Order: sequence, then C-alpha cells, then structure tokens
Amino acid sequence: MSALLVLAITAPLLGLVPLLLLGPRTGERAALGMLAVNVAITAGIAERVAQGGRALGYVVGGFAPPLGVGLRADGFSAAMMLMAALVLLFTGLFAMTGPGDMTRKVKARGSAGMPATFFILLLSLACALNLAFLAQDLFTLYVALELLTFAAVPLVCLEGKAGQLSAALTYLLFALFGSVLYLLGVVLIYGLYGTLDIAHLAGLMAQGTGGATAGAALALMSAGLMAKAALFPLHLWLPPAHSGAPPAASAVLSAVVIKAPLFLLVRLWSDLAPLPLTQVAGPVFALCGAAAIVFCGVVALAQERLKLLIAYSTAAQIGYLCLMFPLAASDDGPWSALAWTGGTLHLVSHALSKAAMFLAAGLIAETMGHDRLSGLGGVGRVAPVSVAAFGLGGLSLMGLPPSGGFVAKVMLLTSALQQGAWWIATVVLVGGLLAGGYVLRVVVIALQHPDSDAASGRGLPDARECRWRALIALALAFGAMLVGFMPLAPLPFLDIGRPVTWEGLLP
Amino acid sequence: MTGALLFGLAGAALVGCGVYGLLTAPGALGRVLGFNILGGGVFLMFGVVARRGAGAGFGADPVPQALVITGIVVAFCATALAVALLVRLCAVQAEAARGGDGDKET
Amino acid sequence: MSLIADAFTLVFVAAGIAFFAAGTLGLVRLPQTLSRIHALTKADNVGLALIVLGLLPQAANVLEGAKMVAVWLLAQLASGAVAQVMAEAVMAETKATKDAAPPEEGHP
Amino acid sequence: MSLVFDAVLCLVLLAGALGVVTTGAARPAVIAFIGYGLLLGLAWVRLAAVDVALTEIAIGSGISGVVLLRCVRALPAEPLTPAPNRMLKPLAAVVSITIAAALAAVVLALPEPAPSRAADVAAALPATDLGNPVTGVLLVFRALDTLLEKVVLLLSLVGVWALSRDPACRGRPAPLSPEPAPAPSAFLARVLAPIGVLVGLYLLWAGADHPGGAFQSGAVLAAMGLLLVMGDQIRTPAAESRGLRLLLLAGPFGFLAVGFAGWATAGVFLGYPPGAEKAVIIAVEVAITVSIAVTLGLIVLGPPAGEERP
Amino acid sequence: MTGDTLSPPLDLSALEPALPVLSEALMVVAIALPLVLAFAALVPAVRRALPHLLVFVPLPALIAALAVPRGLSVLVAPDPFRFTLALDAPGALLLGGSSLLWMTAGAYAMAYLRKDPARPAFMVWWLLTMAGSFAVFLVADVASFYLAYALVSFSAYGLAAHDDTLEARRAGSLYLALTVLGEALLIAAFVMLASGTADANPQIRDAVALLPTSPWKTPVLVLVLLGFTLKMGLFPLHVWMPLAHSVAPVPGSAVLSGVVVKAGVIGLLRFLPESVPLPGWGAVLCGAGLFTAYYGVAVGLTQRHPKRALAYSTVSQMGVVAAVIGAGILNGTAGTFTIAAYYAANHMLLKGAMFLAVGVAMASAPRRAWAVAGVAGLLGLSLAGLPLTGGAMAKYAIKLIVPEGVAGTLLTLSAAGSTLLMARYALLVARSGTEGAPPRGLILPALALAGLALVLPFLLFEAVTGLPAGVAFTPAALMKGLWPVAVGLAVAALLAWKAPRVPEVPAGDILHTLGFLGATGRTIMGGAVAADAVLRRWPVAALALLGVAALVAATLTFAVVPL
Repeated sequence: MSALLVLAITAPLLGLVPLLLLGPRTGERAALGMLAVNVAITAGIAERVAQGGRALGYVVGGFAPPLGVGLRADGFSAAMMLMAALVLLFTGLFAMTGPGDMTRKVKARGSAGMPATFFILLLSLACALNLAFLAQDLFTLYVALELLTFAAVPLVCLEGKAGQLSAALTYLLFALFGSVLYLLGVVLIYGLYGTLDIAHLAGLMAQGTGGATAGAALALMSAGLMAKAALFPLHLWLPPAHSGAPPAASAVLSAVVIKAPLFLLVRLWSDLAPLPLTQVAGPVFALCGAAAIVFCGVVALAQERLKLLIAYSTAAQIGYLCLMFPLAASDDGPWSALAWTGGTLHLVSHALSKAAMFLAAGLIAETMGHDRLSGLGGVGRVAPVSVAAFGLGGLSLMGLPPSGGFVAKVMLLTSALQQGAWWIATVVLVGGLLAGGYVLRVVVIALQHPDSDAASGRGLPDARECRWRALIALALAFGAMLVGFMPLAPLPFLDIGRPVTWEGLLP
Repeated sequence: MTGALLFGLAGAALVGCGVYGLLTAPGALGRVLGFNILGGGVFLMFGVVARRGAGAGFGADPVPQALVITGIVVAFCATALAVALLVRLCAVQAEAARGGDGDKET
Repeated sequence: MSLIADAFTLVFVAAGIAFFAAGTLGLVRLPQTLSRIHALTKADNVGLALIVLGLLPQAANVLEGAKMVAVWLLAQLASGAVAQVMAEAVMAETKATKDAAPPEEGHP
Repeated sequence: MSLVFDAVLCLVLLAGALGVVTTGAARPAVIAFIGYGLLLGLAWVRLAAVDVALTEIAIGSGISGVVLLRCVRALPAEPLTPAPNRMLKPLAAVVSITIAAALAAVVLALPEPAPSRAADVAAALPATDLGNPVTGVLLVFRALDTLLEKVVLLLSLVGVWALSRDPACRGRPAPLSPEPAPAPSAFLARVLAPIGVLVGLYLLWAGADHPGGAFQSGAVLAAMGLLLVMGDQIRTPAAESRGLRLLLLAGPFGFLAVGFAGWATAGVFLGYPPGAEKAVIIAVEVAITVSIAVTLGLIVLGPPAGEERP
Repeated sequence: MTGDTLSPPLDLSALEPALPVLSEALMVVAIALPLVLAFAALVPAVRRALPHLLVFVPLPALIAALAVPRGLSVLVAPDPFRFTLALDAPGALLLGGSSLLWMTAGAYAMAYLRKDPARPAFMVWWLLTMAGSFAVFLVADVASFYLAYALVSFSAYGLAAHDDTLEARRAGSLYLALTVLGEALLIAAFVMLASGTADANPQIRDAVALLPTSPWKTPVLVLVLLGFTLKMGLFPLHVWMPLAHSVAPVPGSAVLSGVVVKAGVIGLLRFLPESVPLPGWGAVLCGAGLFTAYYGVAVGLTQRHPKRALAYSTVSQMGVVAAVIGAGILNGTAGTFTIAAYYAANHMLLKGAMFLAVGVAMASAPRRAWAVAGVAGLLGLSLAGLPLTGGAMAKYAIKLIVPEGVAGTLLTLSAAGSTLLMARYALLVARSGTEGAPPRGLILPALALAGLALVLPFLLFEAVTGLPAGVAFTPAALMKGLWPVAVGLAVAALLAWKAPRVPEVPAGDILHTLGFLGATGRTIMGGAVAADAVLRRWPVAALALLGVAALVAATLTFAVVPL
C-alpha cells in the first residue's frame, strides 16, 4: 500500500482550495506549488516502482477489489504520470506570466497571465490524468475521463471567442458521445463478469467465456476512447479546439490530455483483453493510426495557419502509438517489447515536443500579432528562442537524432521490419517525410529575411518575444531531445507490473 | 426476470433512439438531447444488470445502481456545460451579427 | 370491512381516472392555451383528489395516509400557482404580439 | 399484470424518446424530454431502484429540464443550420435500428445466473451500520468515485463560470427572468420553499437506511433555492462571495478531509473510524448535500454577469 | 596496396603511453570545438570574437587527421549511449582535406561577408556544418553516423539559403525536401542493417561485415545507394546540386561542393563492403557514375555562370568517384576505398579553390579577372588530370582500380570532358570581373588553398597507393594523362572559334520536366483538405465513430471463434 498513489490524486485537488477561496495571486502561487508537488509525487512513484521492480498498489477505503476500488502504478503508468506532471508544471509556469512584459502596447507591466480559472482547470487536469493512469476500475476510469473532459473543454474557450466556443462545444459533444459508448461497454462487462476491476477481469476474460458480448464491450470502450483521443477518422474536434485555444491550453491539450485515452486504449488491449483478441484487433487500430499519419500529415502540409498546422500534426502523430498495437501484441519476444518501448517513448517525446511547439507558436503569434504562415517571414529575428524551441521540438516529430522521436521511430521500424510488417515500416517512414515537410516549411519561413518579404508589405513588428517564457518552451523541447538519449533497447521499466495483478500489493 | 429483460430491450431501443438523435440532430441542443436519451438507455441497462443480480436479500445488485447515480450526475454536468456553451455561443454570435452594423459606436 | 374499503377505492380511483381522462382530452382538443390550462388544472386536481381519497383506506398506517394527502396538497399548490403564472405569461404574450402589429420590424 | 404494465411503460418510454429525437423544434423536444425523464423514473421504480428513480427524476429530468428550457429561451428562434443531406435520416435510422437490434441480442445473451456483487455488499454492509446498500456503495465501498464525482460537479460549475464575460468570474448571475416575479410565483416560493427544505432534509436523513441521500436531497434543496430566486424572495448570490465559495467547497473537500482523517483513524484513505461509521457518513452526507444544492442551483443560474458597478 | 595500414604522417609514437588518450581527445575535440562554439555564439562576446577564431577551429581536426593512428576506435560514451569514433585511411584523407578547406574558406568567408549584417547567423551554420562534416568522417557506429549525417545535411541548408533570394529559397526548399527524403531512405537502411546484429547500435564495420549474408541485403543496398548517391548528386538525383551550390555565398558554395557532398562519398565507403565482390551492384553504380560524369559535363558546358558550371563539374566528378567505387566493389578490389577517398579529397581541395577563385574574380576589375582565370584554369586542368599537377596523381590512382576496358576507356575520356568544362569555367571566370581590387582577405586564402590543392596529392600518393610517386612520371603515364587533356583543350579551342549557339540549360535541368509532380502534390493536398472537411462534419464523424466500434466488434467476433 503506497500512500503516494492517493496523494497523486488528492494533492492537485488541494490546490483548488486557495484558488477558489483566496485571491488569484495567492491562488496561482499555490497552484504552481501544487503542480511542483505533483511532479515530486510522480517522481517518487516512478522511483519506488523502479527501485522495487514491482507495481505499487493502494486500496481506497480498505475494501479490496472487486467490491472496492484500487489504485495501481506500474512502470508504464509511472512514466506517463511523470511526463504529464512535468508538462503541466512547465505550462503552469508559462501561464503565470502574460504578454505584459514584452509589448509596449500593454500598459500594466507584468499583467497577469491566464486567469485563475486556467489554474483551476490545470490542477483538475493533473488530478484527472493521475487518476486515469492509476485507476484500475473501469468505472473509476470513466469518472477520470469525464473529469478530464470537463477540465479540458473550458480550456479551449477561456477567451470566449465565437470560434473557440463552437470548437469547445463540438469537442464536448463528441467526447460525450465517446464516453457514453465507453459506458455502454462497461455495463456489458459488468453484466458478463460482475466486476469492473481490470486485474480480475483480465483473469476472467482469459477464460474465454465472454463470447461476442465481450468483444462488443471491448469494441465500444475502444471506440469511445478513440473519440476522446481524436484518432483518425474521429478527429473532427481536434484541429479547431487545439488551434483555437490559448497557447498554454493548446500545449496541455495536445501534449497530455489526448494521451490519457490513448494510454487507456493501450491498457485495455495490453492488460485487459487476452492476447489472441489483441492480435486480432491490433491491425484495426494500426490501420486507423496509419491513416492518421498519412492523411493528417498531408492536411497539415496544406495548412496556412501555424497553430492549425501543429494541431493537424498532433492528429497525425497520435497514429504512431496505434501502429504499436499489432507489433507489441505479436508475442514475438524482444521485437514486441521493442515496439512497446518505442510506442511509449513516442508518446512521451511527442508530449514534450508538442507542448514546446504550441508554446513557441503562441509566443510567435503573440509577437507577430497573427499566425499566418505567409506573414511569418523572418520571425526568427524577433523570436529566435521560440523558433529554436519550435525547430527542436520539430526534430522529434521528424524523427531526427538526437530526439525521442528518433529513438521511438527506430524502435518501431526495427520491430516492424523484424516482424515483416512492411506496411507499418513504410508508414513510419512516410510519416517522417510528411513531418519533415511541415516542420521545415515553418522553419524555412522563420529563417527568411524579413525585408525581402515584399508580399506582406510590412516589416517585423516592434515587439520581442518574452524571453522567459520562450525559455520554458525551449526547456520542453530539450526534454524531448533528452528522451533521445535512451538506449535503443526495450526498457525493462515499462514492463514492471505486467501482467496486471493485485497479488502482493494488498495488505 | 422477464420484467428486467423487457427493460433491457427497452434500454437497447433507447440507445438506438439516442444514436438516431445524435446522428440527425441539426443543432447542438438536439445532440445534447440525443446524448441524454442514449445515456438513459445505457443507465437502464445498468438497472437491468442490477435487477438481474438481485440476491442476498436485496431487490437488485446495489453496485450498478450506485454507478448509475454517479452516471446520472455526470451526465447532468455534461448537459449543463454543453448548454452553457451553447447559450454563450449564441449570445456571442448574436453580438457579432449586431456588431456588423454598429461598428462605429465601439 | 376490507371488501367495503376495496369497493370504495375502486369507485373513487375510477372516478379519478375519468377526471384525468377528461382533463387530458381537454388538453389535446381545446383550441386556446388558456382554456387548455383551465381544463387541465381543474380536472387533474379533482382527479388527483379522488384517487388519493380512494387510496386512503389502503394506507397501512396514518402516517402513510398523511403523506398521500400531503402529496395532493402540494400538487394543488403547485398546479394552482403554475397555472396562474402560465396564464399571465400567455396574456403578456398575446398583448405583446398585438402591440408589435407590424411584424416587419422584427429581425429577419 | 405487472408485465403488461412494464410493457406499456416501455412502449410509452420509447414513444417519448422517439418524440424527443424526431421533433424538429427545440421547445417541444425539451418538453418531451422532461416527460421522458419522468417515465424513466417510473421504470427505475419497476427495477427496484428507488434511489435511482429519485435521482433520475430530480436531476435527470427536473434540474436538467430547467437547464434545457432556459437554453431554449436563449436560442435564436430559427437556428441557421444547413439542410442535412436527404440520405442522412434513412441512413441514421438503419444504423440506429441495427445498433438497437445488436444490443438487444447482447442483452438476451447475458449470462445466467447473472453475476452480482450483492452478496459482497450484504456481507460488508453491517460493518458500516447503514441500512441502504446503495448509500453503502456510494459512500463506503466506492467512495473514491463519489468523491471525484463531486469534483466533476464542481468542475462543471467552474466550466459554466468560465463562460462569464468577466475573466475573474465576479458578480451575480442574471436573474432567471428580467421582469419582476408574478405574484403567484412569489406566493408559491413563500409557501412551498419551507416545505421543500423539510422534504430535502428528510431525504437526506432517510438516505442512510432508506432510499434517498445526498443527491436527491441536494436536488430538492436546489430546486427550492431556484424557486425563491424565481419568486424574487432572494437575490442570486455573488460569485466572488467567500461564504458561497465555502459552501461550494464544503462537500468535496469535507469529504476529502474525512478521507484523510480516515488515514489517521482507520489506517486507510477514505476509511471510516471504527464504531463511528454512521455518524461520520451522515456528516459527510450533510456537507455533500449543501454543496450539491448550491452547485446545482448555481449551474442552473448560469455564469456571473461580471463585477457590479455601484 | 595499403588500405587501413596507411600510417599517419605525424609520428606520435614517442608519446606511446598517452597515445590512446591523446588520440581520443583529439577526435572528440575536432567535433566538439565547432559545435560548442556554435552554441556559445549565443553569447555576444563569443559572437564578436568568432570571426577571428574561425580559421583555427578546424585545427584539431587537421591534427587528428595527421596524427591519430589509423584504425583506432574509441568509445566516447558508455555502452547504452554508445558513441564511437574511429579513423581509417579514407576517413583521415577526407578529414584532413576538409579541415584544410574549412580553414581557408573560413578565412575567406570572414572577408567575403565583412559587410553582411547576417554574418553571425552564417557563422553559426558554418560551425554546425563543420562539426557535422568532421563527425561524419570520424564516427564509427551506425546511430552516431546518422546523427552526424543529419547534422551536416541540415546545417548546410543555412549556408545554401543564406542570401535569401527567391532563387535561394527555391533551391533551399528543394535541398531540404531531398535531404529529408534521403534521411528517410537511410534510416530504413540502417535499421535493417542493425537488426542483423545483436546490438541495437552496432559498429558500422560489424554491421557491414554481415551484410553480404543478410536477408535484407537487397533492400539495404538499394537504400544505401539511393540515399548516398542522392547526396553525391548522381543522375537523376543531382537536380538539387546545381541549384543549391550556385545560390550560396562563394565560401558557402566552396564547402558545399567541397565537403558536404563528400558526406555521401564517405557514406558509400562506410556502408558498402569493400572486400566482398558485389558484381551486379558494382556495375550499376559504375554505370550510373560514368553516365553522370558525361552528363554533368554536357549540361555544365551550357552554363553562363561560373558557379553553376562548377556545380555541374561537381556532379560530373562525383560521377567519377561513384564509377571508381562501383568498379572496386564489382571485383572486391582491396584499396578501392582509400583511392576513392584520395580522389575525393583531391576534388575537395581543387573545387574549393576554384569556387574561391570565382569570388576573387567577381571582386576584381576585368583585367585582374583574367589573371585569376589563369590560376583557375590551372586548377581546372589539374582536376582534369594534367600531368605534373596533383590532379594527375589522383587520376593515375583511380586507373589502378578501374580495369582497362570499356569502363576504363570511358573514364579516361571523361577527363577530356572535364578539360572542356574547365576551359569553359575559366572563360566564365575571366568574364566575371566587375571593378576594383579584391581584398587581400580573399586572395590569400584562395591562393593558399590552390597551392595546397596542387601539391598535396603528390605527398600522399605513395601512402595511398603503395607505389612510388615516380610511376606517375614515366613517359607512358605522362602521355596517358596528357592526351585526354589535349583532346579536351583542342575541342575547347574549336568551340571557342566557332561555337554553336546552345541555349543555357536551366540549373536543375530535368527538374523542370517534373513540374507535374508539384501539380500532383497540390492536387493530393487539395483532395485531402476537401476529404478532411467532409470527415470532420458531425454526422460523418458520428457515423465513423459507430463504424469503428462496429468494425472492431465484427473483427473480434468473426476472426476469433474460440473466444
């Protein structure tokens, strides 16, 4: 029984009290403090898992599953939690400062960054994400997903513009459609097995008594999760929502929020569903993933707005994780383990790099006053650090060394080639080409000379990027690069605590 | 047991109705209603599962019933949030429409 | 004893149902909102009263009977007040539509 | 006999649902939805789930209905929506019928005997001193879900408030109607509100052993609050008021505090002190009920209008 | 022939005990110094001092090339983060040559860009490209090679697109696009190569040793050849080169043509097995190289700008290198790679000096330009193999690899073509004078490089081929070297006397027939955007959601019976 697991869920909530009761200044500081505590807690969990070599467990209220609900941290969830906590902390720091100290237009120096509501939502996200990574009960996970959605949707429309509101509405409605399908799957599971605890269910399902109903339940839950993760062809809400939101919000939305449903999709098929089922269903997800990579990549190439481009890139990059399914489920020893590690590393490095890119894009848009690519010529002069952060983040998307994206890509490629999955290997390579296209397109524009841009008819604005916030973006991008120094081998840490069981974790 | 089965079929039909509403509704409000109908059907299936699990002196398995209560509240929250978004969106759009001929004042 | 009670219940509940049916018919068939409200509240109040009255002998104890009466009272209160509010709203609306006679002024 | 009743109920329920999704106009659809909610409550009674029935009627139909009706009023008369594809409706019908049929088949195929946790609950319930197993599940066995659901509720209020024109969420929500309340409303509020509060408190008290509980009670209390607002008996509260915020936080964070206290007394998070389970549970329920009532009421009232200028 | 045993000219054996440490440090510093300086340029003080330092930055690389024992392989980072460096004979030749070019061109660049406000940015790209180029000649493990290769390729964009004209932007974008394509081809090849070994990131040598028996042999060879010949500019993958090399500032062009393309050469040398005959592959490579050698000359002759003529000459010369490598692996001739590297290093210095000469001429009054053209012409003839110049030694060396016969004859004849193109180049240089006198900062580095280019091949000949330098001075050898040059000069004179009017082939030649590709791309993008708009409509997406659920459910139900 590890108390850290409970703290991971409750500590972010405690940060809400000062935000709602005390003034915004005190509240924001407390919120940042709590986000830092959250990093410490998740790091502690990761450390314990790595040290002990086994999962951590906690039974809430003292009633063991299947009657009660339990929390459980294995290597995979610990890694995801730490990543999410870091991104949230950096985004929180970014959001602390507003554009006040960078343009002369704004009178009040150091005027507030995001409103207090933003920090409420950020803390709620932290709670929801930790819960999604820790909970072992399908219904608790449903609550976690809803918490996540309700924290994410208002983030999209904090500024109250019409476009943002309509994007948020579409996001909410589609996410609700997804969650109700998920819930439908949950009820079928309960009707079949009388429990919602993943460890118990894994045992029951392996006996193979579920028939078509179990398959239908898994399918419904997966579809719901895919809707929340905006996996192609269910990405309708993602581009407007992620591109319209304020930069700090876009960063967390793209970097971590969509990762939770993806994580659960993996959990569902790697921990809950028996291997033969995963082997059958894996290609379907991989197909969706491949379509996402290629299709959304091409659409990203055609975008004229920087933030839309990044949003479509997110829609494309989600696909890489899904390519992992058939490879990781192949029961092919080291090669499936390599795919598993590659997919996870991709998730982590994409989170860091995408957060960096959205923050950088926000700063670029803030400096230039718009984010139309055609008018961004020479922005490298006024926002060099932001452009560098964008470029370094893009390195990971393109899969160039040294970056997490490179390591992940090599692992997926190796696994795909070893298992003879040529089409997956091709998709990985084509995805890299497309990412190279849209990232370099931006970088090339940013490096141009501003004065030679006769088309726009005006030079660069008299503004400079906010160096402090740009450095935050740069730090995230460097984080994505650091992931690239992982050895090119399956990471044993990720296999800690699998297959799921409560054995030895309960008192 | 047959009664429970009947409501189970009704739940399935409600899910169908909800899906139809979600697919065909032209506006957001219709989709919210469709979502609620769909949710009602899913909850009803929880109720059926609970009723089928009657035993140990209870008329129904209390666990799914408790889940439904939580679910209803969450669905309400979703409805409220969606409606608030929709209302604000309409207000902003109406303002923008009015702003089209009242630009000089602002 | 119980036979008399059952007969009492049967008669009164049947009568209550008849009132409800009439009220519902009124709601469906009557042409104007005001008269619909009228039919509905009047008929339903009486119908509910009859049904509650009819069920009283079936109550297990006094408390349960009191609860049933309370339900009737609350329904009375609510339907009476709501009917008035609705009626006022209808009047106001009719007045407003008469005032705004040239409808061209409205937004397209 | 009861099967016939159930069958009729199901048919009416379905008709109501079909009415909701096929009615083109917004207001009739919402009214049909409220009726559908009431019928659904009846279905819950038939499924031996009185707790759920109360919740469904109070929240799923009642408060949701108010929220939806307010929305209808705020919408433009004729929303500008592009004409849907003519193929859409038949296609959607086919898809929906297929899904319903598939689900029906799944329901028919559910295993027999049905798996159930009823025995577990029955075995563990006496230790909690509660009579209502649903309350037991909600507040003891799956207390984490319930705690987080309170956070969800709070968060949806935050979400609604985030739509305020004032980024700092100050001021009072607009009253439900711009005109002064008609006399009958005021009368109703004055007479009904005390009775309603009493009913709410009864539901809360009864919830430990009989159907009822925090949510049902909170919904009734919220309704009474709204009634008072509609009758011009009280003003809408100011969002920045410290007291209001405290009421909002009392439920979730009182629950959380009890959870932490359980660590000290029972040795586990969200455990209850041995011997005093019922008292603590009722205390938690009271705190939750207050917060639920306030939160539900504020959600219906909508975002605050911004800082007041004296 | 000597191959790997080629011993370093500087003998450090007196320092025997410290030698491994010293060598390791030298190799690391060679790469790290420019890299660190590039990042340190963020500090204004460093940025101001940088122009004076630029000449000395390649010094560690030069010393490493001269002093580090051949074949030494050091592990710089511990095992999971493997980063290994090694220096073999081809690597040392290219490293030494490139360090000389970087030094002289660096000095030249600082004078050339004296008034350019964007000079700091150019210096950063310069340092990054330099670090990448040194790394690519030094690293020994697959992943690090990919990293170094990416670094040199992408950084070179900054050099090519520095002037930011419309032409430079187009050329730069094309360069980047093809570079990304090349990276994709290579990563696939490397992954297949590495997966044959037990190690995720093996030594290149170990991985290549397993290649002939690998099940992936064919795809790896196809991808390696495509990826690296793309960088070398073999027909038809040369289209970017005349564009990119001619739009860069003169010192940028010099290192692009001199050093950056050699990343492709070292790639082929590293990733093709030397001692195992690969007949079919060798023939294809040799054929493509020979064709490119002539093609480059033919198109280059029509050019009106000396830099573009030089760029086409690079295409042609890389064709020669490819032909040599192809001929070598055809038979598995030992020593091929060292000689190919020797020839490439010779080209590196000559081509660098010739580019620098163009810049000098453009800053000169017409009369001085004729003088510059004289030197340039001499360099050009050396490239073509005029006896008694350094180039003749290189030409002699490659004849040792390419057997007499069709290939040998064609190779010899290509020297005539080179002569012709070089004559054209000299003429263009002579005409490119404007006014004024070139600053000394341009002349001295250019002259220094020219001198080195003409002399160094003599000094290295014996070490590379194992033959005494005298063999190249026998009358037969001299005759053999002279006649193609003479033929070329004769034809040049003929053309100068009565030149047919040939329109200038636009740089990038066959690229312009590929316009339909762009149109297709735009159509695809437009189609995708339109499809996306449809997919993102609510009813469609909602149906898709149900469809996905149904698809998964159906797959599970019908594919797995025994669930």
